[in-house]
Amino acid sequence: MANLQAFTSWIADYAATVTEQADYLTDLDRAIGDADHGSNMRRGMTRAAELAGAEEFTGIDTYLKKVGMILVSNVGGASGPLYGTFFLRMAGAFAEVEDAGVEEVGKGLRAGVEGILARGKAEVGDKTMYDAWAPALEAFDTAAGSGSDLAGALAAAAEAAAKGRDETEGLVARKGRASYLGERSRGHIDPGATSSTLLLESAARTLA
Amino acid sequence: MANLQAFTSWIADYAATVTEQADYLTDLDRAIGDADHGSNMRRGMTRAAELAGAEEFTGIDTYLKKVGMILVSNVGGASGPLYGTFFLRMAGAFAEVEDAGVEEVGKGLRAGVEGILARGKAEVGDKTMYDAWAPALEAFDTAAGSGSDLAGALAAAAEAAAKGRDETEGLVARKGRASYLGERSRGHIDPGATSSTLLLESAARTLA
Amino acid sequence: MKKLINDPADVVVEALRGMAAAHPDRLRVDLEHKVVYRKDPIRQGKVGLISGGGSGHEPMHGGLVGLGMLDAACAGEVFTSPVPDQMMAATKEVDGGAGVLHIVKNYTGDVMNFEMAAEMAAAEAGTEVQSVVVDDDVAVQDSLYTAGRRGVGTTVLLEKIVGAAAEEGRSLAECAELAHKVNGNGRSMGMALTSCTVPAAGKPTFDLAEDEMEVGIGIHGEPGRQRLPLAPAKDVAAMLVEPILADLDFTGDAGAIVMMNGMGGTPLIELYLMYAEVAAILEKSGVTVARCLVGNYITSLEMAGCSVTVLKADDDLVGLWDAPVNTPGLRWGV
Amino acid sequence: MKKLINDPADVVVEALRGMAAAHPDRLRVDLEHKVVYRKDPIRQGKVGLISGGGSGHEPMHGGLVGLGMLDAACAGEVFTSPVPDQMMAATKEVDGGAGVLHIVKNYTGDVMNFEMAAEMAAAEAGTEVQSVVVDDDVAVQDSLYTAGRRGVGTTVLLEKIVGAAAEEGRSLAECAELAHKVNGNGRSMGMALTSCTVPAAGKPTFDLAEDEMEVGIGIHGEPGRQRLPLAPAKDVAAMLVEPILADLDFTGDAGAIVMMNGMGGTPLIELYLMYAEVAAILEKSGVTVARCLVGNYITSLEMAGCSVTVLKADDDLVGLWDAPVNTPGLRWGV
Ligand SMILES: Nc1ncnc2c1ncn2[C@@H]1O[C@H](COP(=O)(O)OP(=O)(O)O)[C@@H](O)[C@H]1O
Ligand SMILES: Nc1ncnc2c1ncn2[C@@H]1O[C@H](COP(=O)(O)OP(=O)(O)O)[C@@H](O)[C@H]1O
Ligand SMILES: [Mg+2]
Ligand SMILES: [Mg+2]
Ligand SMILES: [Mg+2]
Ligand SMILES: [Mg+2]
Repeated sequence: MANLQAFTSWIADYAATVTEQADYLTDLDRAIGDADHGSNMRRGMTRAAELAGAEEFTGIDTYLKKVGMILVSNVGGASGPLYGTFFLRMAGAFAEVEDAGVEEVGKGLRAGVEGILARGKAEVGDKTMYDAWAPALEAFDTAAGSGSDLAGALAAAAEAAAKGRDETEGLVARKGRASYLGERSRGHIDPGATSSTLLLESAARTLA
Repeated sequence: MANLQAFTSWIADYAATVTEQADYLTDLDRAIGDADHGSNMRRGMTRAAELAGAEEFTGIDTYLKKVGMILVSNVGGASGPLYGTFFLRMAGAFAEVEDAGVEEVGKGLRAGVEGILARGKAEVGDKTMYDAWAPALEAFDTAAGSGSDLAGALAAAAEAAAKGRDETEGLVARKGRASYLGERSRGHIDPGATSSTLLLESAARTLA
Repeated sequence: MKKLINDPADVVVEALRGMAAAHPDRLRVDLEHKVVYRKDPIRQGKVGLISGGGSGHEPMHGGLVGLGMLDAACAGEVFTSPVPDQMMAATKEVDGGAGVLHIVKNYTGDVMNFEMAAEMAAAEAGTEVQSVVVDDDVAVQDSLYTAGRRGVGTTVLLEKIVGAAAEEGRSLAECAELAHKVNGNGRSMGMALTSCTVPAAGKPTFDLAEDEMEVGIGIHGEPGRQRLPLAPAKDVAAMLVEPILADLDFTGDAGAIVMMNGMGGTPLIELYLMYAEVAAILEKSGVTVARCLVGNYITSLEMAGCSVTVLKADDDLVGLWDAPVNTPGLRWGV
Repeated sequence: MKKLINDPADVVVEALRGMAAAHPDRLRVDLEHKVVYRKDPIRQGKVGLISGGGSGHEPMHGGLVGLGMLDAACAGEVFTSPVPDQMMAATKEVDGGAGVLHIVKNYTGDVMNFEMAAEMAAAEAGTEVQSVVVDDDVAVQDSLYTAGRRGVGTTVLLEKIVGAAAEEGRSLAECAELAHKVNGNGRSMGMALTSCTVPAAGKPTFDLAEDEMEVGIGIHGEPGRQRLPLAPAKDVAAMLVEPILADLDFTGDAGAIVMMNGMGGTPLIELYLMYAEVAAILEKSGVTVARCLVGNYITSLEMAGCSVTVLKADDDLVGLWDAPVNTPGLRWGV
């Protein structure tokens, strides 16, 4: 079960993670993008952890909504609206939920990913963050369906995300900046799929 | 004794020399100037050898005058007016001279160098081409005074020029582009003193 | 990384401070929102024109704010689209009652952020907002299944032409229609001799050997479509112009408006030399140059390289092109 | 060497061809003599204004030809002063009966070639020629025994101001006096982050380590007075502005005209950032900025770096500055 405190730790942990991995994420983006994904994520998550950390929240939903707003207002680029929308939509799933279990978190993730889809209109195989999210959601649901607790389901999701992320290496991008490279985008891992996997790994560490 | 034919060979020989040495002259100019002395001299002398070579001349004076005009009209920079004026003034010393001996060539060189002085107003020690010409003139006159023939006097002049050129290395420039470097101009040989020495060495090869 | 900057994190706001200091007569800069405005408030009844995007493309967009061109430009971080808050603030500020047109370059990030801003602005203040997305880069294959073509050089020409239309009092619908027309008539193609370095990243986005160039680049220091051996200007011009001419017929009566654009690190002497080559190819292809620009207008930091934009003109476009403009980056007739 | 050129030997004439193609409405280019003229013949009774110098400093001088500025610009080889034949041809062409002013930057080569041209022009056609030699670079110590200071940024401001004076009908003597005054009131200082490469030389004029800069450079890719560790923009601004302020008192009522100039390879975003620093120092020093320019005006091929020029103004100078100008590189009021 994850309460507001756990969600706060999630955001703090992820902020620390992307700060540490900023150069790596930027290097990935340098190869097939514009060399800013690391600094975008670091800027946004640092603000989110700081600003949202400084306020008192009454629920998980208002907290996540705030995180989403901060990302929308501070990141820019493709990742700002995508991650921002993810948290804004996820927030909706936690109305009046004080302690989130496997079911609520599952709903939240699904709502968030639907937000990413609504904004980005990517499909599986387009070489975007959705290539991490799609298998992750499926793995989460399968685990939850076969009785896993939140910890188990998140671990399964993170593992599936990592696999999806790794598989982006072989793909030719059809969405986002990497699509301009055509065939040359093949052979590189997608930065957004990488930061998304980190977000799920961080959730597995902190939410259960 | 040097006739028109000999003077034509001089110009041809010098054109070949600065073409061959163009990169070296430009490298010298790169260190304390603007990296164009080699291309300036090559452009000017190639034209001079070509254009003046294509015309018929009645005397050494009209030939040298033409060379001077071509240099003035094709080189630009500091070396264009300086070398141009050198040949223009030198030409004046050969009015009605068909075969130039040590005396006439001495007069010609002196007139030419006075032209360089009139244009450039350099003094010995300013780290310019004049640092090659001043000792060269003196050596020429000393040799001529003690009975040397044209070959001997030109050889002495070329040798003195080379010494003067080498001594520019220790000097701080006070004229030309290198003067902007102040103390940093020390430790580099002056490009114009180098091309001037080459001109005298070429004269020693061809005029006697 | 060799740049005239202080802390890489402060580059954008410090450059905006410099713009404010340099053009106090013409510009007003909101440093908090990072928005460049015209000095004077919008004329009631005039359509407001807003653009914006990542920084690093100067003079676009901040240097294209002024009479006869943009009313506001939102500056994102270097190569990162601005956030919706900026566009919302600008939209509110330049709403003169006739609605606001958002000029967006076709990058996923820009499109999504402008979209969010338009949604929010419509919900909040009831301002009528229309958008045009510029996608003119022929280096990118167009397809329904991809992000489509990038928005590059045509953006500059569009901002000039639609700026003139808004200035002469055309309605939001007319300005939007005109913007779509300009976008439909414009094509661009770019190349790079060197990469550039995003200040926050600290090292070049890609490496190019001394004898290589990238052809088909955009404006974000991203690698291009093809890495090729360095070629003479004449051949480079052909590589840029031919795909443009193959994509659209420019041989109309009114001719074309052409921009020979530098990527930031290429000096004017080379741009003029390139323009001579470009003009020769256009002439041979039967394309008349009605108007042209040669210089740095839409850049990619200190990247060496260039791009060519060709816009099929008609009398209306040429007339609007010639109308007075007074911005730091483009000025005539005033 | 990475450049958008064909044969290095043809760079200047091919770039001039591009200028001619780009500005057929305003310029006329004599490709044989490599002289850029205003399109229309000189107005009888107007003083003719000629400048020129090595190429590689674009837009100066060819891009500064036009109404309210130069009548002709003679283009030398890259970094090599033009030859007297060019200045003679131009002098003859722009002699409208009121005499011709030669604007010469203080380099041995430029001075000697212009001198020869003036002598020849006077002897041949009887045209009255006066000259002003610009020597404003405070990086160079001034002395009777040396070549003196280089002519750099003030040249651009001088061409604008004296151009306006000639346009409004001032006599040759008045134009020459004004030119001397502007030169006396102007000071500049420059720095480089990178060297540049002369096309004919094929390799950089000097090498700079990744953490070094050259301070006190001119505009010919020559090394500067000092090699220093790379510093933040704030400190660079101080290194440029302080020697200027130490050399002349700029705290007059009419303030100063300031140019924040790029050396060719530095993007506008950095120039604006630098200008913010420069403006702050000037303000603290009690110098009011009456007018300013930020951009690439007097460059050194693709060198990265910048220079600052400060010109002590008075009402006459500011008035002439504001007068209409219509050149490819500088345009307002028309
Ligand atoms: N349409 C899209 N749908 C989902 N994700 C996308 C889409 N476009 C881009 N992305 C993701 O965004 C990442 C890039 O983010 P970032 O570098 O921060 O923004 P930008 O591309 O604007 O520079 C990509 O690696 C990709 O995973
Ligand atoms: N005032 C002067 N008197 C004599 N020689 C000079 C003077 N100024 C410069 N020089 C010579 O000119 C040479 C440089 O020539 P060059 O590189 O062709 O011209 P620029 O300096 O215009 O680039 C210097 O090495 C020096 O020998
Ligand atoms: Mg990116
Ligand atoms: Mg030189
Ligand atoms: Mg980006
Ligand atoms: Mg030179």
